[in-house]
Amino acid sequence: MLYREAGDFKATYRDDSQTFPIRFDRTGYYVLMAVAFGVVPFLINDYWANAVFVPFLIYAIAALGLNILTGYCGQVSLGTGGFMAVGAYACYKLMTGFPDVNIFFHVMLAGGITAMVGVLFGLPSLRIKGFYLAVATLAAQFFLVWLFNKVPWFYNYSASGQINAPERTVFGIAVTGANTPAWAKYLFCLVILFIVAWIARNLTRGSIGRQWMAIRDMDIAAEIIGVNPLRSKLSAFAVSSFFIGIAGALFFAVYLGAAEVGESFGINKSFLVLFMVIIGGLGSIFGSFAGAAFLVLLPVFLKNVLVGMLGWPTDLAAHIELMIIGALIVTFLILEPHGLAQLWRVTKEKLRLWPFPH
Amino acid sequence: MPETLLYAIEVTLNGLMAGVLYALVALGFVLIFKASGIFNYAQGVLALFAALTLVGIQNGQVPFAHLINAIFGTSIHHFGWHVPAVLAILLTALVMVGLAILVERFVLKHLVNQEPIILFMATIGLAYFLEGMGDVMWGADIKKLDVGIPQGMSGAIDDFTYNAFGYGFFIDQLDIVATVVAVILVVSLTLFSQYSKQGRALRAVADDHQAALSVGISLRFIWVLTWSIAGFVALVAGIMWGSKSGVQFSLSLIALKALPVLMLGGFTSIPGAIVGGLIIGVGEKLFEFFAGPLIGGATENWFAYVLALIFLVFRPQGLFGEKIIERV
Amino acid sequence: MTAAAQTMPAEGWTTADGRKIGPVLMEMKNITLRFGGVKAITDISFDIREGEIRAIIGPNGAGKSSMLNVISGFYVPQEGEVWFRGARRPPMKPYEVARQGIARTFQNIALFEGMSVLNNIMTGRLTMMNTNIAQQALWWGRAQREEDEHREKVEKIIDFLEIQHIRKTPVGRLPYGLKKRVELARALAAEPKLLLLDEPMAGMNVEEKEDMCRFILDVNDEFGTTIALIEHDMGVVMDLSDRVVVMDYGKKIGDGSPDDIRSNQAVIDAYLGVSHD
Amino acid sequence: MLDAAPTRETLLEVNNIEVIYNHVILVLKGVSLSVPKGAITALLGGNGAGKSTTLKAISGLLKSERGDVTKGSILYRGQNIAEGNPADLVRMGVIQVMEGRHCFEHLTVEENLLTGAYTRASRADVARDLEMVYTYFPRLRERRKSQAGYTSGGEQQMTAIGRALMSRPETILLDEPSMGLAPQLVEQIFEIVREVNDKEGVTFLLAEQNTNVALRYAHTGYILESGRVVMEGTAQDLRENPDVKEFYLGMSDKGRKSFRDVRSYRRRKRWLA
Amino acid sequence: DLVVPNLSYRTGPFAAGGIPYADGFSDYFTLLNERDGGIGGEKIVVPECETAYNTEKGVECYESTKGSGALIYNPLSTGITYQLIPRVTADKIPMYTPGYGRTSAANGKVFEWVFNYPANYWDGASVAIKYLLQENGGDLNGKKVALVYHNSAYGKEPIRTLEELSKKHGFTLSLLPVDSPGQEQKSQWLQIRRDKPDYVLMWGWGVMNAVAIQEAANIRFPMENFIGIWWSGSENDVNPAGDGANGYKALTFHGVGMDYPVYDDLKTYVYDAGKKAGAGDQIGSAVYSRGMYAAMVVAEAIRTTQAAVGSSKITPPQLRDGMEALALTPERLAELGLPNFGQPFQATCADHGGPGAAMIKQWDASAKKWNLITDFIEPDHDVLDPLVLEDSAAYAAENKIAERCN
Ligand SMILES: Nc1ncnc2c1ncn2[C@@H]1O[C@H](COP(=O)(O)OP(=O)(O)OP(=O)(O)O)[C@@H](O)[C@H]1O
Ligand SMILES: Nc1ncnc2c1ncn2[C@@H]1O[C@H](COP(=O)(O)OP(=O)(O)OP(=O)(O)O)[C@@H](O)[C@H]1O
Ligand SMILES: [Mg+2]
Ligand SMILES: [Mg+2]
Repeated sequence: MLYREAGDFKATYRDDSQTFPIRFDRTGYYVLMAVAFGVVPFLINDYWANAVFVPFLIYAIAALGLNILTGYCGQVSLGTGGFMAVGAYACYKLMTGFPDVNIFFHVMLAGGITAMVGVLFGLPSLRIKGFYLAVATLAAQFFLVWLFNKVPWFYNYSASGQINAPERTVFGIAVTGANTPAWAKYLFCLVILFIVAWIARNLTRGSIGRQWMAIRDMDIAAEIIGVNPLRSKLSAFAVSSFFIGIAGALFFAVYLGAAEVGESFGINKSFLVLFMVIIGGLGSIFGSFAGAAFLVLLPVFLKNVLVGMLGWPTDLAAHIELMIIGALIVTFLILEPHGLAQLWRVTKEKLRLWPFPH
Repeated sequence: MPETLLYAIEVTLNGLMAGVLYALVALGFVLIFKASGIFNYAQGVLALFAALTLVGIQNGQVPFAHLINAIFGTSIHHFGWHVPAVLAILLTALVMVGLAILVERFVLKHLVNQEPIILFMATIGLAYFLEGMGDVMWGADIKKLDVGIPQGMSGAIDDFTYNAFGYGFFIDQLDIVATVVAVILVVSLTLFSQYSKQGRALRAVADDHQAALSVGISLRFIWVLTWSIAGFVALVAGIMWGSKSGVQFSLSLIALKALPVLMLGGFTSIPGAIVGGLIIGVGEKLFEFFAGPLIGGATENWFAYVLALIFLVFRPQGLFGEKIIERV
Repeated sequence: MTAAAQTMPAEGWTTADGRKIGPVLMEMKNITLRFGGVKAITDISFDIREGEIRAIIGPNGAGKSSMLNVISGFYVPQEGEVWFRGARRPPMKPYEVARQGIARTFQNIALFEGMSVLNNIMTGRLTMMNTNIAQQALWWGRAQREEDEHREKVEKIIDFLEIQHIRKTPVGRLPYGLKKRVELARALAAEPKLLLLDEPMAGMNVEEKEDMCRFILDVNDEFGTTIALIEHDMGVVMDLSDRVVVMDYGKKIGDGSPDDIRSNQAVIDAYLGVSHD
Repeated sequence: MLDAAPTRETLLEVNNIEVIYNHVILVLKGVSLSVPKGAITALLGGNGAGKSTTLKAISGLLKSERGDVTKGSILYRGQNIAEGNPADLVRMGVIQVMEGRHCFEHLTVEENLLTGAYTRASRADVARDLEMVYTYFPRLRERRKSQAGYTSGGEQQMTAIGRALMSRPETILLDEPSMGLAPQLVEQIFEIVREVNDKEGVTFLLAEQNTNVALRYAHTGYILESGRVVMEGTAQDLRENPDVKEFYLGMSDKGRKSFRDVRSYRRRKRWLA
Repeated sequence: DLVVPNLSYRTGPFAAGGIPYADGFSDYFTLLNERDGGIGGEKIVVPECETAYNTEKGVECYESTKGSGALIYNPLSTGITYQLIPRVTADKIPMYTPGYGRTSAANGKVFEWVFNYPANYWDGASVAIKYLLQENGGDLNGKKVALVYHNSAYGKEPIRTLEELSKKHGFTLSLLPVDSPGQEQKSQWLQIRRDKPDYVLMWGWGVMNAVAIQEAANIRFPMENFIGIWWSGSENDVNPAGDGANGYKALTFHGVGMDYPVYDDLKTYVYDAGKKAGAGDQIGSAVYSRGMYAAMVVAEAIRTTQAAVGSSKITPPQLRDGMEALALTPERLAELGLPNFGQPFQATCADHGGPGAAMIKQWDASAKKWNLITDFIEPDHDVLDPLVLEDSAAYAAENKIAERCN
């Protein structure tokens, strides 16, 4: 037995409810953190940062946010792109309006502003449920994009409506703008992701998280046992939008450096993040990471294999890439409908029993 | 009559027609939702795929030519024949049936009794796959689709209304054809689902896969049936939209225009799709026409959703949707 | 109304096995509930006293579950008043009712399928947890302390109901009978004044019913919880309850001690069929 | 009451099956049953013993819950049906009434009943049977136009049973028919079972918690515990077995005891630890 | 070898435009390699990378190719261009965006690494108005001009210029945005039907073009009064409308058709040799020839650079100098087999934008071909130059860039 929990007893409730109750997992986690913070920054180059790590970290933040709303609280949202746009434009206005304030606070404030917008568009969720709720979030998506496109104040009256991130530093090192070193981008996003994931974990294991899950699993019963649906739904919208706003701000300021609302924060973004959450696993923190990794890495990986190694024409490779991604999604679902996170859990369960089948 | 009123009437008429076109796409969604509770994200791609196949067959394109050429270094593209429109449509319908069978065989069958969100997810995978496959099969360039549907201003209506009101209304002939087709589809599908045994089975499946299985409803049959019909509806939508704009990737995005229609009408209602379409069509056109110039235009996308949202706040299950059962 | 019901002393009495029945805790006055054309409840009045076990019985579709739904505020009756602890209850949302100390189980089990047994039971205590979102986000000090305190209470209930071994199992996988027990645990976790049970023994065999009875009696005895239960097993009803309300077609056809009910001809005709031993 | 005549041919035979959910959870650990044609066979056992799982394994519904029969075989009229799909099975005459009602919520009660007749062709027959179901369950006639989702628990149970009767099956797998029904109705349902069994020769395999009633109406019975058959025999034998009496019928030597007395002692004897 | 990446899009919503452009760009370099053995003896390698017109994929493509010694980028997308401007500036790699991208990049004093000669959007807008002035005897007073535009950064580019021009020439300008992708334009065209503008200009891309032309034909808007920017002037845009599109006009900054000697070479060295980049059905189309034009300019810049540094191997910063020294003379164009194909120009350190002249072409539906109906028309530099200065100055201020070339 390679992987086991026997001999790993818990004496207190607190120990029992820790994030990684099994020692093996815990060790793995510490190693991963050590590598992420201590090793990767020294090895990373522009390509790995811009094509893989930074988008992965940012999408993971967005996926965490959406997972709170959709995975934990059961409210389907297709407004992620729009809320990311709020984060991005808020960050842009703050960056250009208060150039002396540290960018970290801009990013957090952008999240806060997005949270307020999210709550506003979350209001209809009290009456509208299930897929129908998607209409409210889609209204947010399209309206917000339209707004940022139409009102020149948001893009400081630039000719084409593009916004550009000026250079901003943390501890004297640029984290936005053209001269940012790859490792600085990466670390900045990693730190924020770490904080966000930690908050998400705390919220989802406490009473707020249970309220969300109760609403998700059976809203009527939840209300009858004492959950205030208004407060828990809106708090989910707020927290989720806070995260997504942060992701939007980073996406624009750190990753892209320049953005145009319709192109960078269109409906496709909403779908993409939703796919990440579902593929990764609804209601799972790990799933948010897995989903983001899957949808960021797989295309890059496939492209490199098909074009780089096999030398196929780019268009054919792009089409076949789509087919492979589609087929993989379906295959995973058939193997395990509850996402990569559940696949991982079942694998662990099997490992625990190994070498016995049951 | 005052000018503004005439314009308003013209815009309303055109809004109605546009609504019919949205409804055609929404109809496909409704069918599949009704029969399995699946929100079929792939419906738009299905329309694209159908249209691509239709054009490909019509023009005698060699399917997978690009792939074949890339692998074997050949240079084949066309068979060199041209298939008449009617025959091509029939062949495409057959292809869609085949597709339905494959979808059942490789996707749905393995996902019986899963939650809606998971089935939704599967259709996302399907959408990716079909999008890639459509491109590999027929190429990603823009293609002209012509099955002989007349286009352009209808002279008869222009003349008639000119004589009657002193202002000739603009109505696109294509829209008139689309309306006729949509009405036929809606009526026959409504009759089918409301009054036939299969129709009842369809609704039963949507409610509870397991219970449906337990009374001997063959999910396979029901699913192949509905996906075939949905494929056919997608073909019709693909023809109408493809005739307007050529067949290319963006065709799959019309699904986004169908979403508010669907929600407003109710996911489960076939007549709802058409009524929803009409309301959205008229609403967004009037708003864009009169309010658009004041606030910068391009309002149609969000306005359609806001309109649907307003309706939903009062009727959370859509205008004609089945009431969401809330009981403990 | 039977004679027995009318002669009850207002301040309560002591039962044969020495339990104290207190004054009226909840009173339903002339409740009428309609769904479109369907009249689910017609002009029903009855009361529930502190510390008693009150049964509601009646044929299928009589309106029993609907009555519980009225009590928990999920259905709003067209007519009638609900009195709780001596005051008329204003119109209220279900979650506010829960906060007043009324917990319940459901006829078609309504557990949160995506959560583990432990988490399900913890939801029962939501009404009592009050750290705010910022404290929970940091998970430091108060939030964590609060979690531990409540966890301890919940573990007591888990021990009490003998479900330790499934603590971490997702409830979706449990067999029916255990689900019912988890639901009871969730309701108990709320430390309610009044506990409403909708067919707690359905789908159980005798042994399991006995277990369930034991839990109900213990709850009633040890915590002094007032219990209103709907049940079709006459053995259970007759043995457990202090007083029984009988409903048929939305109307009340009997109210009194088990013995009164057993011999009530209207009840025998409508429900019992044969006179039960 | 007739008990299982030994001459009856076996209609359904379950041979030593093993069932695993989700590739990891082993639930049935070798269950064998044989159901004689034209008899009522009861499947008894506590919560989680695996009764529902056994029935679902037979009717083919297991796959839809991500369960698999990994060992053993299930023969119906000598034909292996372990891999069959439920629709074909219904055509062969086997229908299951699932535990927990499973009505089609959005369909009306009458439409629910009519879907039961999905596999049948003759409209006249269907109309006649509908009438029959309404005679069995007058309450359903009153509620026929209501959406099933809004009917009471017992009404849904009646609908589910009525729906199965509508398919004119040869064999009915009944999972906890008595759950949530008023006592009068429980008797009535079992009377109907007996009547259908007598008159039409329909075979029943019923999983029940209500051992008392089940053993009064069944011919033979099996007792399942933790995924294994621990006892089998004619209903008569089972009824008289002292262990069954104590654990499943709630009788002590002194007859039925009061539920109030359960607090004083607890039994924990089991066939299997 | 010299590496010139081709960030193309052969999938996604704009594949119909991306395919011919990418084919033209690649085929021209293949021609040079096959016929001349490359440039100055160095073969040109053109690694292709699919962006699907998506900015994030564009970034990925840029990062994955820049390590391989990429000399210059040409991403054919306004969105990606904006992404890459700061990046190429930091990495010191030139970017060439002929006829698209950021207009004010024409100011080399601020945008050191970006080139957009021979013409940009503002030039296009101005040329279109100039043409209309010619048509109307120099007076547009009281005329109504509507702009139907893709509701994105790209589509919004000409608005500033057109507003200035409307003030100057006294025409009224109405703006009609169309949301991407532009399948549905009923309202816009009903508005046009109501407002009856004298002229309609269009800044569209992808399916939007075809639908607009179709709708214009539907409401019987006179096609000769409908002028598209060069990106709205491909065969794909007019074909779906059939005869209805007859008479539609579009701008172009290079020649049309296949009557240029270079096509004979392309046929011999590339097509017949089986070395073509795509399916081969795009040759000679409007967007194909634009891709080819871009490749030709890049090739000439490389040649200029090689001559200047005296070595066949060159670096990106050297290429920038070459781009700034590039002189495209009529003689040279004729030598290249493209006589009069583009307007001659001489770039400088400050001038990255070229002369900005463009021609008007018109669609002949029966012959299925474009005909040039004017010669090169110069834009109105009096109006444009201050706008360019203003916009680039704002960018310089925001990014703390010091002016160069002074
Ligand atoms: N939300 C509702 N809408 C419409 N009718 C309803 C609703 N809730 C209950 N009913 C009807 O009211 C009647 C009483 O239902 P209720 O569930 O209270 O019965 P019950 O006494 O609990 O029966 P059972 O013992 O079968 O559970 C039933 O006929 C039911 O169909
Ligand atoms: N879908 C499932 N996934 C995992 N485990 C399951 C599933 N369904 C049932 N089980 C497990 O299988 C065992 C047997 O369950 P089953 O439902 O067959 O019992 P039962 O005898 O019908 O009990 P009850 O009388 O409570 O209905 C239980 O322990 C249960 O936890
Ligand atoms: Mg009930
Ligand atoms: Mg069971």
